[in-house]
Parts: sequence; structure tokens; C-alpha cells
Amino acid sequence: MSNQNVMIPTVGKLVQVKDIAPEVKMFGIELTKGLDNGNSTYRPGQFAFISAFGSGEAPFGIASAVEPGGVLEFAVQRLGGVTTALHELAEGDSVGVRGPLGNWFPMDEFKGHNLLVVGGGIGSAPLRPVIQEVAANRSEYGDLSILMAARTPQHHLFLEDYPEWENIPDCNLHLTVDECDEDWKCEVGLVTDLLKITDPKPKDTIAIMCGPPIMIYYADKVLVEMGFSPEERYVTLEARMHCGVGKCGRCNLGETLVCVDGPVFSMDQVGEFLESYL
Amino acid sequence: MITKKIQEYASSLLADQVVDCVIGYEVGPRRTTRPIFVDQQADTDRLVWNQNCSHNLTVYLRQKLNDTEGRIGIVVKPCDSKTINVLGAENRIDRDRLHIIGIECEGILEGNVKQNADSGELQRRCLACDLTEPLDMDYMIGGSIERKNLPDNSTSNKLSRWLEKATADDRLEYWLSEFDRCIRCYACRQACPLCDCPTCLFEREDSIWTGSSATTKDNRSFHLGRAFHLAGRCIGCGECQRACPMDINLGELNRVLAREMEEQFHHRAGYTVELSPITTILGEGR
Amino acid sequence: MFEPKIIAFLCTWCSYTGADLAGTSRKSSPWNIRAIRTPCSGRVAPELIIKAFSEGADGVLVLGCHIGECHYDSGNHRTAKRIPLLSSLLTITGLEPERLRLDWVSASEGVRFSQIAQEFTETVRELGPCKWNAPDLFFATQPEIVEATETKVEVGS
Amino acid sequence: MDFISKKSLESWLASVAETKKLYAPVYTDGVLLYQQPNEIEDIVWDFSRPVQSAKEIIFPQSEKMLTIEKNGQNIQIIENLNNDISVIFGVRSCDARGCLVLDKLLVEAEPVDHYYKTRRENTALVGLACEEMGDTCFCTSVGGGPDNSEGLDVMLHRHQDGYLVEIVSSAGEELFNGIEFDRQDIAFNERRFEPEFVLPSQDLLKSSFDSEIWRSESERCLSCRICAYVCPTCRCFDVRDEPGASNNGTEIVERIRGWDSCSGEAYRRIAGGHNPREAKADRLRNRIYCKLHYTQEQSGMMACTGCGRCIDSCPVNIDITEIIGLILEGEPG
Repeated sequence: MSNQNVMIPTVGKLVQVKDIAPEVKMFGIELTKGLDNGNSTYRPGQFAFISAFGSGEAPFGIASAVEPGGVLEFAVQRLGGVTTALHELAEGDSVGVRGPLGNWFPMDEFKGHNLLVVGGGIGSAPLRPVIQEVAANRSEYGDLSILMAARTPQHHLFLEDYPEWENIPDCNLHLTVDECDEDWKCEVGLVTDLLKITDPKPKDTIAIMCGPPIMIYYADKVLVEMGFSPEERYVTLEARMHCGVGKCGRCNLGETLVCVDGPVFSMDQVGEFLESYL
Repeated sequence: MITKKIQEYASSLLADQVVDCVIGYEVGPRRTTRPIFVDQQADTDRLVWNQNCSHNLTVYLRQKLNDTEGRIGIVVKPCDSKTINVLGAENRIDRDRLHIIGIECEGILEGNVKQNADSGELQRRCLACDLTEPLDMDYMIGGSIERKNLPDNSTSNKLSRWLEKATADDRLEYWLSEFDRCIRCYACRQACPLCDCPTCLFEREDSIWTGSSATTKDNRSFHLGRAFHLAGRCIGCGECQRACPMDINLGELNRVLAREMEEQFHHRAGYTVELSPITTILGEGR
Repeated sequence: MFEPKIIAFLCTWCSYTGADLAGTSRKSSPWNIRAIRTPCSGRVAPELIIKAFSEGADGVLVLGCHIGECHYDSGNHRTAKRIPLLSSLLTITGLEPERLRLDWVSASEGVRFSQIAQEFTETVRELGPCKWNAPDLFFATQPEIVEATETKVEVGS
Repeated sequence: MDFISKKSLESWLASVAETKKLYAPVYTDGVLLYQQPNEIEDIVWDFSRPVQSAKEIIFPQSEKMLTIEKNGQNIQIIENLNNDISVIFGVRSCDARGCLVLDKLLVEAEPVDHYYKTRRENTALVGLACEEMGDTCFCTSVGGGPDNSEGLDVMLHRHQDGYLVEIVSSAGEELFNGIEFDRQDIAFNERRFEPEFVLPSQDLLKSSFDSEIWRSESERCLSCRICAYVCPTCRCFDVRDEPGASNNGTEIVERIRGWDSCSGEAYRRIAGGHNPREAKADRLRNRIYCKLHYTQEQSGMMACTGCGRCIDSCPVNIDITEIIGLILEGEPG
């Protein structure tokens, strides 16, 4: 490991480019040998740097459960220079990949527990592999509740997956939007409202949150009121970073580095810094 | 004593709730004069006036006006008041929310901020200063003083005169050596009260006109570009050069452009509430 | 013979068409000119000109519509003010002022374009290669430059 | 310790410069920096400290990491490691300590930063002990000292008309291999310095997180980056792709890393505009905590070496020692 320059990306090939929401595309990269940085696989919660050569690289949470030889999926919202360049790419184009990086959801520890998955907007992407993992090994986990929020119905990243998720045994899927048209059958309002409506019980339940900082902050407050202990509240954080391996220094929350100590944290690790993350 | 008068007046402004905060100068623990923000009457005795009050405090105005609801009191030297005119012309500040405390100024000394001892010489801009009192103010402390036309024997002036006569090659050599030292800390930009684009053109992620590396070439593009963006706006407070840890002769670029603005467009930045002619269309007869 | 590299920023509404006309009417234009088409001469920001010199141009030519004929009404007014100002800035930092030229060429002035292009190329050719882009050249001798500067200050005073 | 006269040292430096890149304190237009001297006589021997620390050479401000050659979908990635063999002469104890902090963060913490490691291994540090503490120096208060040879390969202590040579590492031994010393076995008495002030405890630092001082002290901050760039331990960087010259249809892209500073406004801003450290107070607090607390927790070494450069260079006189004083004042009881 130490003989390898971790800043060198491996060249990968885009095998799938799909529009999944306004300004959001799902990219699939063929997981050829060497793309996994010598690690056996990508785990739910981990991330990778994707290079659009010429525009730079940026970190993205993986959005699919990955098997060796499978396809690495990333949901990319067009926002800055790198993501704009990525959006201009098509199937067959080359990108650079550095990963897998960071820690992952301790899925083994979650086994036997109920899971409450709370996602908002583009931030819900890293939750997809968690849901896929649970679905694939359904008997090993308790009940699964999925709460997804987005600006409008079209902004829900995984509309295509929802029918499938609804059919997972012992799974509740709750959706909400900020604004909608008449066709929308689900809730309208913030994810915190949705939490109050569904009123999850903390007993034997692990809550996993991922989304914009402001959503995490308030959703966490609601969970605290409901009686979830810090060890039962997990979050994946995002921060501006340039190396992903603890060198560039900029993703710190206190002495914690999001890239190497995270991006998955339980609230007993980062609770006190949550305000400075806002 | 000007210091005393500033303290008293600031105190009354805060007591009468005319302003939320007074921006002025204080002397720090290392005997260094520096900016201070006073929002409580009890702290007004920290305010001072001396010949080391070099900072152009208007650099803080925009942020401070954003952060507060009320009015801001600010200690302003005659020269700094030009900045307020430019900021006003560009609609960057709301003049009505300012309470300008004008100060009689006999000139600021060279070399006061960095720890090196002051030379006792007046700054070059002060030798050339023609303002006896601020161009715009709400209250004046001290009387208008008489301006003497002082001879400019500064090293900086000698250098300017040499540069004017130098050959293109000599000029190039001189400036490459200057720009080579730049570490792109952007202190020049940050210290400039007029340089406050939300995202600097030279730092945009997609900027392809100037590289972000601290190479001589990119440094030069940055400094020339920045100087140009200030053409007709720079009032010559010299904060960029004073802030520069590498002592790059940035003031010279601004002086050259100011001279050209005066010669080509008869425009002197900040003397009136007027936009730089470079952003307006050609006048009649031109 | 030294063949200079010249970057010409041409306004699409006038001088670019003018250059076209020069070509179709078989007026010769020097091949040294690399034309870049811009929506207006007012778009030619100083950064572009500095960039051109930094990347190794020996001369930069900016051509726009005659005053009063700008497609956007006043775009060329800005050019008319900017370029002379930029010229003085580049001059004091070591560029020969002749290397940057601003002129006006309308869509019908193919002959004029050809003339200006030839004139400018000759001027730049006579000046020789531009040193603006050669920092390496000076680095090797840097400490001496410092000394030279200081002694020259004395002479100038 | 062995003694070497200044004259012998100068000829030694000249011989070093023949085979290696020699950096030493040299004035350019009145600014003292570690540079490659044209003549050995240009080297400055009496100085407090150069404006930039020795970090500038081992961890350069801008560094090409990769060259990417792009020809259609065919992509070649070339690693650019700098293999220059260098010697930095005149390194102060505080800067050497800074290198030790960088070692902890960039080499000892996995994975290794290859760019830093390569330069660090190929660079020998020849120290020059300070004869007196500068106005803004406080190395003795943060665990260092003007004589401290930690992190150096060789330390030179002023003695009469020359220097006592303290060989610290094998690399240092190699540098002086075969050099005839003018005198040998001279007793060296390490000088004793008392700390100028006591540092706040890690607990006190923790409890000062929500103190009012961060707002009041940061108010005059200009959000420039001087403090980080002159700091011998600040190592935050930014990575960018910049276009290089294309070559026969092959597009060349350079991936460059350059210093960045947490005091800059955009440091934590993410695409889309969210910025968790929009307030100057948060940024100043982060910087001071990084120096006094975070790095200590991460690596066991404090990231402030007491060089005082940030105090000297700050255009508005933000002073870390003053802030330390204010933290101590806030101590309960």
C-alpha cells in the first residue's frame, strides 16, 4: 500500500450514463481489475474520486452495492466545474477513479436491528447501497423504513427503484416533497414532518441519515426527541476535500477528518461538531 | 488630542445609539496599530489616533453593513474618504447607514505595521496628498490642516522615475523579479477595499486565463489583471503593497494606471461620486 | 527571417467578415496572423491579451467596428478605452507598446484589413521575438538584476 | 564537538553546491528567502528568519503531481516525482520542527504522500542555531528551543569565528564525510531558555470552543492566506487540473496541487455554494485549534513551532500569542 501513489487515478470506462433527475445523472463505471485499489470491493457508505480529465476530480459516494466485476454507480448533480465536465461525457468515455476511500456503514453490526433510512435530495445517493444490501439479505435485518425527501417529485433520485423497494418484505417507503403537482400521492413538507408522521420507535432501531447539512441537523434533533441514542444515529457527511486520504487537511470537523475517519459517523463521534458543519 | 476626541465622540455615538459599532484604530499589545471594532461604550477608550494609522478601514464596511442592521461609525482619513465615494458610486454601500468621523491627518509614517521599526518618513502617498479634510463626512475631528507640497525623495519615487526611463528589457527584468516572489496569498486583494468580487476571476475553478500556480507567469497575469480591474477605481491607499509579505511593488502598477486615467480621461478616482470612465461609454467629442 | 506569431482578436460582425472579404477578394494577408473570432471587440478582456502574450504571442491585434457602428451599440467604446490603458500597463512592465495594436475595420474593408495585418506583422517582425514569455531567461541571473536595479535607481534620481 | 571556521564552511558549501541543489537564506530586493545562491558570498549568516519557512522547498507551493496525456479515449497518466538532491542551509530549529510535524501528517500517517516523502528523503537540513530569540519568537513556549537540533541532519552552533558542528543524523554525517575540522572536541554547553508563557491545556482549549474571543479577534481578519503560507506546518492543499500545451492532437493536462489556507473564504465552500465556515470567527478558530489542538490529537505533535512568522506577516496584527493569552484569561477559577 505504501509503495503505491494514492493520488494516481485508475482509468475506467463509463458503461452507463442515465438521467435520473433534473441535472442529475447516474454514471456506471465498469469495475475492471485495478479499479478497486487492491481492496476486495466497495462497501455501502464509501466514496471515490472521479476525474474528468482536464477539469479535475471530485469525491462521490457510491450509489450501488458493488460486486467484484460489477458496475460502480455514482449519482452526479451538475454543480461545479468537475460535475459539469462529467455531465458532458457519454458511454464509452474514460474517467479516472480513485477509490474505494473512507469507512463504511457497519452493516454487520446493523444485522438483527430495524433500520430507519432518512435521505434528502442528492444526498440520498449513498443510502441506496444500504437498501440494496438489506434487500439482498432480507432475513438478517429487522424492519426497514425508508424516508426520502426531495424538492419536487422529479428530484427524487430513485423513482425507478421505488416500486422495487415497496415490494421488499417488511419495508415501509415514505416520500415527501417540498412542492408538487396534483399527481403526487405522497406527503408534502420537510423530512422532519415526515419523521413525525411516521413516528419511528427507537427500540432496536438504527437511524441512518444522509442529505444536505441543514436536513441532517434538524432530522437529528427530531430523532433525539424521539429517544434515539447517539450510538443509534448514523450519518454520512460530505465536505470539500481534495485528496480523500487525510493529506489535504480541509475536510476536518474538529480533529476528525471526514475522508479517513468518515464519511460514516455515529452521532457520538460527531454530534458536538454538527453545528459547525452547518 | 485627537485620540481623546475620537473616544468621546465614539462614546456619545454609542450612547445615543446613533451607530451599532465604530470602526477605528487601537494599539495592540505589541505596540502595533491595528483596526478595532467597538460596539460597547466601555471599550471606546481603546480607540486611538497616531501616525501609524495606515489601514484603510473602509475595507471592512461591506461585511460589517451586511452583518448588522443599524448604522456604522467609521474613522476615516481624508484619503480613505475617496474609497467611500467609489463604493458609493458603484452602489456597494448605503451611505445613509454610515456615520463618517473625519480626522485631521498630518500624514502616515512608512513601515509601521510589520514589526520593523518605523523609518520616521512619511508614506509616499502622504507626500503627494492634496486633501485637507475628508471629501464626505458627518463629523470632523481636528481642523482642516494646511497641505504643504512636500518634496518626494522616497526610494519608491526614485524607482518609479527609473522605471519610466528604463528600457523594455530592464523593466521586464525588474517586474519578473518582483512577481517571482509572489506567493499568491491574496493579501493584496483582501486588503483592498475595492477588490471584493464574490468569487475572484483569478480563483474561479474554471478560470483558464490565469493558472492558480505560483509561477512567475501566472503571478504576473494575476497582478496585471488585478491592477487593471482597479483602473479608475484605485484611490491609492497603498494597502495592497503594505499587506504584501513579499514586498512586491504593487503600488507602482496602480500609480501608472492612475496617471493614465488622469491623462487619458481626466479622471481621478474617488474625488467625486463617479464611476470609473472605463465602465462607461465614450463621452462627447471622444 | 524571424516570423512572428500574432494573435488577432476579430469582432465577428465587422473585422472577421472584413478578413474574410480580404481572402475572397484575393488580398494577401500574412500567415503570421492567427485569428480568433470574438462576439465583439468589447469581449476582448485584458486577461485574454495578457494570456496571449504569456503563451508566446509576439504581437496582439484587436480589431473592432468603427465607433458608432458597434452591433451592441457601445461595446467598442469600452475597447477604445481599455486597450490604450492596458497598453500603458504592459509597457511599464516591460512590453514594447508596438506589440499591441487596436484598430477598426468594417465588414466591407477587406483591403484595410489586409493593409493593417501586413503593417502590424512588419512592425512586430522588426521588434524581433517577444521576451515577455521568457522568465527562464532571467531567472538564471536574478541576483544580478537586483543589483542592477539598485544602481540604476541612483542614476535615475 | 568539532569546530569549523566560517571560511571552511563556505568552501564546504561551495562543494555541496557543485553536486546538489543548495538552498540558503539570500536577499532578493530586501526580502530574505531560502533560495539557490548565485555566489556563496550571497548567503546571509546573520538573520532572524527568512519570510518563508524551509517548508517552501520540501513542500513547494505549487507542484505538478501528474501529467495526463489524452488522445481520444486513450489516456496516459505520468507521475511527476521530483528527485532533486538538495541541501537547505541555515534552517532554524522551528522550521526543522515544522518538518517533523509534516512528517507525522504526510509520511507516518498512512497512506504516504509520495511527493512530500521523495523530496524530504532527498533533502538534507543543515541548521543554524539562533543566537537570540526574535521579537515575535516563542519556540521555547511550545516545546522547542533555539539550540534544538530535532529534525535536522546537522546543527551548527556559533562559536567564536566559526561554528560547532553537531551531527544529528547519518545523512548529516555523510555531508561532512571527509571534511577536515579546524579543531576538535570543544565542549558545547546547551543554553537554557525559559518558556515565555504556559500553553493552555487541551481541556481548556476544548472548553474555549464557544468563547467570544473568536468573534472579537477575527473581526479585523482580512481572510488572506499569509499566516498559513508562511507557517512551517500548514500543509492544506488544493488540487486542480490545468491545461498544458497540446501536442499533435494529444491533449496535455497537468494535475497541480497548490497550497491553500483555511483562512480563505472559499476554503470549505462546496459546489453549490454551501459553506460551513462562512464566518471569519469559525475560520480563525479552526486555524488556531489546528495549530494548538487538532494536530496534537491527530499526530501527537503540536502544529505550532513558535516561529512567529504569522505574527510578523499579518497585515492587521492578529497574534496567536495574544489569543493564547485570551484563552488563558478565560480559564475558570
